Amino acid sequence: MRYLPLTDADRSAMLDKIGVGATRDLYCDVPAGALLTDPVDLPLHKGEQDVERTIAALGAKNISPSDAPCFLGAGAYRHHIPATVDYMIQRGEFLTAYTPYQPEVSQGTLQALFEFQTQVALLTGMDVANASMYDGASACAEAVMMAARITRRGRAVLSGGLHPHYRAVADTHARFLGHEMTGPAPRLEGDEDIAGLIDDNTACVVVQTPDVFGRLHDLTALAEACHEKGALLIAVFTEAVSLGLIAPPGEMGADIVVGEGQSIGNALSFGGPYVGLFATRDKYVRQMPGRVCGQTRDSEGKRGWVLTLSTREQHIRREKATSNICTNAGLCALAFTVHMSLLGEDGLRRLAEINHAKAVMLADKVAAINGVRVVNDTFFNEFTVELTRPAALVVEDLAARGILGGVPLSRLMPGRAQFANHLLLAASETVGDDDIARLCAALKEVL
Amino acid sequence: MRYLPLTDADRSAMLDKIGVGATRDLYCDVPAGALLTDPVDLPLHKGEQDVERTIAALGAKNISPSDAPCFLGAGAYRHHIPATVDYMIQRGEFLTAYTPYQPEVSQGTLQALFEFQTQVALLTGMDVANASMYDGASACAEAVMMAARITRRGRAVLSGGLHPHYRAVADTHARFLGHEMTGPAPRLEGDEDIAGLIDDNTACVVVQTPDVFGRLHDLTALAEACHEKGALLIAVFTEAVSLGLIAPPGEMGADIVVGEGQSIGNALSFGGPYVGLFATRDKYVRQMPGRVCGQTRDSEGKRGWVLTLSTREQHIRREKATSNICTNAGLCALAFTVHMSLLGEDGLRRLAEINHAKAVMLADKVAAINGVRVVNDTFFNEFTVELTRPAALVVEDLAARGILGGVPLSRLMPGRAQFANHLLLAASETVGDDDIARLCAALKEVL
Amino acid sequence: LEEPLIFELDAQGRCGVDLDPAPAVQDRLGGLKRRAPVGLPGLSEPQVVRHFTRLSQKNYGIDSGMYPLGSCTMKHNPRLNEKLARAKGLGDLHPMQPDSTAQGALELIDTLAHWLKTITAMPAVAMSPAAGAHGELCGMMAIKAAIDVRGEKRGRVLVPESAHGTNPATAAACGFSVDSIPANARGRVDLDAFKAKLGDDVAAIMLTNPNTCGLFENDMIAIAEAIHDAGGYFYCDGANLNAIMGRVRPGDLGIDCMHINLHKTFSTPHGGGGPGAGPVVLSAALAPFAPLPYVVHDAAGYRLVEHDEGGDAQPFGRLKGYHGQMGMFIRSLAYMLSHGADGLRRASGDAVLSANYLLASLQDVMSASFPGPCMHEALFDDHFLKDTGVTTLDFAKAMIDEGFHPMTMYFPLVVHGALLMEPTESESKETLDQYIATLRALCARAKSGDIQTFKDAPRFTPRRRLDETAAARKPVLRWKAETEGTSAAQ
Amino acid sequence: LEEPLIFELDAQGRCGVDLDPAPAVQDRLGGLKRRAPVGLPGLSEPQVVRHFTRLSQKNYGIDSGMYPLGSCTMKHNPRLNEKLARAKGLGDLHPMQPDSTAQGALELIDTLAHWLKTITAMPAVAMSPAAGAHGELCGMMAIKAAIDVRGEKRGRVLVPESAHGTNPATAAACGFSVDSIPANARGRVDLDAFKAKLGDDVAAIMLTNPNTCGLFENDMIAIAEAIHDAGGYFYCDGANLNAIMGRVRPGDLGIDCMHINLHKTFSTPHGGGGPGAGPVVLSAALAPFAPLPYVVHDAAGYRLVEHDEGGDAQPFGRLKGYHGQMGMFIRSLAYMLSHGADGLRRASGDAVLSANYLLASLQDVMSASFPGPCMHEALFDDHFLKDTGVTTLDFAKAMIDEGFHPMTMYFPLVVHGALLMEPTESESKETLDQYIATLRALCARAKSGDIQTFKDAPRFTPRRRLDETAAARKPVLRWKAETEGTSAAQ
Repeated sequence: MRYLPLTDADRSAMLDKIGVGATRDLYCDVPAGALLTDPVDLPLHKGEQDVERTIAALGAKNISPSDAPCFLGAGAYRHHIPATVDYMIQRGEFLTAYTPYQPEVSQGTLQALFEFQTQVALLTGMDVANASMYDGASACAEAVMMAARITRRGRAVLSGGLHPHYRAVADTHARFLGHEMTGPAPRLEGDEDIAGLIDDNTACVVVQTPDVFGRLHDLTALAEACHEKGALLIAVFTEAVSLGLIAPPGEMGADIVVGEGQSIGNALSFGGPYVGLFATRDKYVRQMPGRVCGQTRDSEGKRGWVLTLSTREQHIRREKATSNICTNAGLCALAFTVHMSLLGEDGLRRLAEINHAKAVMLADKVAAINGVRVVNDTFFNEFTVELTRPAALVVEDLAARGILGGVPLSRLMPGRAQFANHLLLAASETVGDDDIARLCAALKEVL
Repeated sequence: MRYLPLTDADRSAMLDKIGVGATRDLYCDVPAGALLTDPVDLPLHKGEQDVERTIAALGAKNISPSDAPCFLGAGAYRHHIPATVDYMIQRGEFLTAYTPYQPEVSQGTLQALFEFQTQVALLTGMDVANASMYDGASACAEAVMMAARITRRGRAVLSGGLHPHYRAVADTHARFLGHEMTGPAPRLEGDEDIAGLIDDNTACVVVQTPDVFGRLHDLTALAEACHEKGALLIAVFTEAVSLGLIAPPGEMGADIVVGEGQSIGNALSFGGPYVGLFATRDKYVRQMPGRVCGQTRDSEGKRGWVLTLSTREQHIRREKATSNICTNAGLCALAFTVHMSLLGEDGLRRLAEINHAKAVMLADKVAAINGVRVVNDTFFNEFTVELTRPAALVVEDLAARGILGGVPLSRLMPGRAQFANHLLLAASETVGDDDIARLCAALKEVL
Repeated sequence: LEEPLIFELDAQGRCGVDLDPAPAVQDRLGGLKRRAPVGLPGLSEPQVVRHFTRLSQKNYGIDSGMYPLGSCTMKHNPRLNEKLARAKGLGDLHPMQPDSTAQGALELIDTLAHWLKTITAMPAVAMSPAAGAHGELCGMMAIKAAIDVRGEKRGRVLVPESAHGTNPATAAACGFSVDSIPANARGRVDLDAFKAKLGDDVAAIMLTNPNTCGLFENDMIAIAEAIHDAGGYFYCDGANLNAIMGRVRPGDLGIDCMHINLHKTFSTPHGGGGPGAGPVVLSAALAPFAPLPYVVHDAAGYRLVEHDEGGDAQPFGRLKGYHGQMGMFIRSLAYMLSHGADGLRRASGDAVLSANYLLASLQDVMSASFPGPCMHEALFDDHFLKDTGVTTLDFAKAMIDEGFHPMTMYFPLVVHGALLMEPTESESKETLDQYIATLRALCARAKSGDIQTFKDAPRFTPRRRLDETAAARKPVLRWKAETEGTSAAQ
Repeated sequence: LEEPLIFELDAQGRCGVDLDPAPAVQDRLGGLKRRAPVGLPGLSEPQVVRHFTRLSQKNYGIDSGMYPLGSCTMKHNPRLNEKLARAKGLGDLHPMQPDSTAQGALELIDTLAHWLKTITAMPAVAMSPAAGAHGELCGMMAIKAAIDVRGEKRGRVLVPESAHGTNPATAAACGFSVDSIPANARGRVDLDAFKAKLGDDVAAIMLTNPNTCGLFENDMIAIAEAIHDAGGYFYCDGANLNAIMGRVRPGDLGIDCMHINLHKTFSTPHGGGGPGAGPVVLSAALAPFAPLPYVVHDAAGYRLVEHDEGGDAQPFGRLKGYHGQMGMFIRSLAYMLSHGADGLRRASGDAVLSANYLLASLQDVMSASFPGPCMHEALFDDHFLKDTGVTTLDFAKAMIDEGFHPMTMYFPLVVHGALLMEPTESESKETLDQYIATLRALCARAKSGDIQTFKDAPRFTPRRRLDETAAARKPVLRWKAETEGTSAAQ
């Protein structure tokens, strides 16, 4: 066993020191009959080459977006990740470290988290950010719970444009906490009237921009409406790159901003691990869930960093904690930070511009196809089209042609027949003109 | 330009400090007319994604041995490389360091080289080894030159079983140094009589085992014959893994042992970079070419390592150096050392046993095919077969069937018609039963 | 050398990526274009590489040395797993690809599920939770959902006082109240006290086994029977599965659900604080209440169920976006395939053996909290430091200067000044012996009255002891251009 | 913490790989099976990872900080290049695959050759040399072969006294004798002295340009004319190409051949001493003599010529196994594609600008050997240390304690106590300013009489100054089980 350093001679010597005859004697507290004498019914150990072949064979059964024109989005976006990012997060000192409870030997992780928090705060236009959440959807649910704690109210109004996964996760938590979740049904026509749904028992309004259909929203008026009623505005985004080009929710009056950070530095990886971003105003920081890293001084007066505000956390506060979240997405946050450091102001803006331009080009091309109607007036790098056939079937037909041709709305909202023919199409800097041409040609065939 | 940290503002400030108006003013010593005013006629800079696509597209035009049954050898062998090896050599502290001229900040590289030298010495059964050469072929040529320096003789006898590349490189050096290179023509029948070619002017005999046809040789008698005439025996190997199973040249009396270390830890990489191994007896160490790392103490008495015996080297001895080699194969040597450390005594032996067993199984299977005759009596993981058609054509036919089916001897020795139908077949731990079955089925079709 | 913040390395016009200008298009931003710059710094690629390389060098990881953090299971993280997580067709797969284009990925999830179910002898597993605490949430929500279906109102959850802090936090997040169970003198749940707390308002017991004192709860079966008899469910915190994997199947002990930290037991890297993955195995009673989504396998192949399709399943909802921590699934499956049934068993045995070796080798100089044998971690309290003036914290910091990461301190709370050490199966006997020798020397030094060495520790780290009180009192949670603290730090 | 040798971590029966037992076969070893064990140590994978991680932490690389080693061009090594060198279909390609299955690889070599020829304005390039010195050998062999074909006997090669040591060693390896040319007061070849040495026994001049003093040889064209008039060839050492790439094409200056260090100019990593790659560009006069093998491109595609096929080509032979350092080709092509014609030009300009910035910022406190401007490296001698008691070596070692790698010392030999610093284009102005401030502070300290700091340096490294004399006097070049030195070191 290549991973096990003890030799049989070591084991004997150690058993001698302990004073027992065999390792199984150390399991004397296990109830009789529950201690297995044989290995469980699974294959025996394998060498590295065999394991590699087994897993690679599973990979080969899938269509990789690296090999196929890919227009998938709906909350996860394919972007180019610089080689530097992946090298850096694999350095053993980062990869194999624990949560930085011992700050003196964890300044690397801590300083990177402090940089991450600053980047997230800047990006969202907010005061402070935490050190990451599991993903965008769970961050959104945590935000709703935080708003309930702050306002001591149990009702949330959720926009119909909120990504259905985000809605579903928030609903799950609400179910167990007895919160009321309400809001308009998803609709493609015009803006929804959310302000009218805010009442005196409303803890928060949750609205996403770009929304799940790809549309952009100015949240300024909604923020005012919230604040008038003493409710918080929670702004959500699923595509962090969009913040390089569009006005940040913080400028529009949001109280909490949450979103998915996968787009910056993190692989698609079939849905996880991703990194939830969570930012808020200074005044709410002690109600914020999750870890935070803070600046301090060491005994010689040098600047350094520690995990702080742990009195909000479950290892101190136990059942009174702001959240049960403990392990978060540290390494994904590091990937985000390294990639964002490479991008910088100019790189992020240009990346966002390219994404938008690709999407505009894609929209113009598909709009010219018979049987395709582009629904959106506004969008960043993703938009909705209406087809003449059920989108789920079109997607299968495209897949048969080696094209990953978008996400049918019916997969996200299966109960809503009015969206059966609607398809979400996303484009990023990874999409080439040839990819768009192949999609258009295939769409003409299958429509 | 992502790689260039200077901004235009920086450049201006620096030019001001220097006191010139523009960077081109710093090129005032360039003859008039030779200083270009425009970029050279090549494409402009590209982003990471574009570069990656360009190079990946070139890779996609080749048949990768990872995708095809592969029986290629002839001096380069496909082996599984543990992921640990590739991680370790990519750590920036190893990857981006220079030759360890400043030992206080290079103890990592130096200790690893000391371990490498020890591993090579142990493996070959010799006293000492250097810190690597370019590859096996150049190491062999250096050994011949070293023998000439030691014996002050200008004639070398080279076995017909020596890999033709090794022979060719030695010939090249001999041509310019005026040495005489002789030896029997390559032959498949019986053992060649080399001992009879040794005369009083012979500096060395060079013999390879396993030889280029795959045959093993006992060098004991030859070593005695050499030493009787005052000549040195240079033993060559091209497959380092073989030394895990067969008797090392050092035990058989060799004076210098050289070979190719690619098999341990280094990717095939279409022929380079590889790592030449070079070992000899203590008494010849000051005539050895290349860098060596030696143990010493620091000013506090702690054990440490430095590059040593540099009085043999060109930066000190200039035209009187033992060799002109300077940069060698440090990182490849590190890969070798890490992989060999993982293997250890048990792992190397077992790896060698598997390689041999795979080759035996392959030999037995192909021997059963009509039109295939296995030539070798002995072999390690590679052997020669005689076919009923020119091997070069058979190899093309196999390639058309997606099989990398061995190396035709005619590619190595194009002038020798008697080898037109001969094919070298190698098998390693990477060859599966299914690979052998596919080769056999295809051979039946094309013969 | 001090390493500044990236924001302090900023220069206008510098960039670490090369992107062509965007094609000229008429924007569709509806007037919502960003007006002000973000405020991100401009760095070139070499600067970014050097910055994060230097930061990494201020960190300690398993690759650096022994990391005996109790209850964290800091075992070797094979590079093979990292490589495979990035394999083509897996690492680059989009979560919303049609199932027909992701059959291998779904098969991988299903295969991992089979391993987890077999190792635990449980009939079902929910794969999507993103971490251990998230898994706890999943399990407790399933319990709540089951109780709801039964039409009962059970609002109380029993939690031992030695529980991980996440346990009560999780119970609270599901709307339960928490009732604490005391430990007995042997460091286990006090069975009588537990039974006395039972009632028809008890939803579940949340028990960690092996527990946070590093001991096997020998009354597991009795506890299971009692909680079931009382109509409640048995939640087992699986954080310490590494002690028993391949040797004891929690399902054989009568539990109803247990989360599994893939990053503890199955070696996915901790990464400085995640990502983790916390699949939850479920008993037949709880299986119908598993969350969405899940993978099913039928004649047509693998299929992802993302919405409630009716039938027997009564999923309680969704816990996160998409289908789970695929990257962690790949790594942990690679770990399991590498070990196999034989290796998993040997690994848990070695982990327990190593912990007992530490216990046996240190108990004459340090104060073991409970008599042995222990499971995969050895617990000491600060009795041996009594009257020395050295605290548990001082002792731990002094270890840093000797090249070792400290053990877990002040947890579990049931003993005073706890020192909980978990060597895992990844340490050689040579390293364990060095660790023992170091701790013995530190004990001798503490008893010799050399307090200053402890108070000054750590001395050889990038930073000396940091002022955590000041950090919490006036939090500085981000860099700001004008912050005095940032520039004055040089 | 001290890190032992792997041999000292040995334990029987431990192994860092898992391999199934070999299938049982009748061996075909002819009685030559190994009898004695090799003597390799047994380690598990976690031990190997930790061992080499710890060793790496004792190293300094470009990623750690500025590495201003003159004549070594320690520039940024992009990770993209590492990734691409491992790309499928390239990194795993076997050198003896049929050409029909390796068209992309051959195209890559041909593309790189095109870039090298275009940058240097030379008509041919030999790709196979494995390093700079190997490239020199290749170039000088081509010259010798050309002279042989002319039927002449020219045995003398002119080499400036400031040449890299490899130049004379290479000339000797080709059977030439070496005749040294002095430098003039401006640090260049003394043109008159050079002309005086010419004769019909002169085969070539080996000149480095920019030269090892960091200066451009302004008489290049005159030198070229003179050597050609005398019937000799002009070998240009290309080690310093980084100063002029994209700005000056050596072919425009009349040279006949030049090696190119891909690991200097085009950023393939130095790797602690290689591997390198040293392609050699050749003039029309020398092109026929290029070594085997080489790539040709015709209607049928790319083809590898591995043997003398007659015709115009008169290859002088083979220099190494297979076709060249493919892994380095991929990396350097990726570097060139990334920079493009515009970026290469900007990189050389920045390298020269940075060196001149150092020169201008330090010349009031250190003694510049020659008046500026310099090319991509700045040369100082030890005049500024006169009477301080501090040597060039002391000064360099003191830099280590300030976090910088020392510059090149005692080379070139034409000045006393040389300090040759090459910042490359990869350093930010901030870092250059830090470096300048550090050197200025050290100068002040040296002049203040604080000698001990210098003599004690380095103090913060894994080892203090090492006894190189003892190492050479009684060499210990390998570990041995019984060696006193190894065990006593702990």
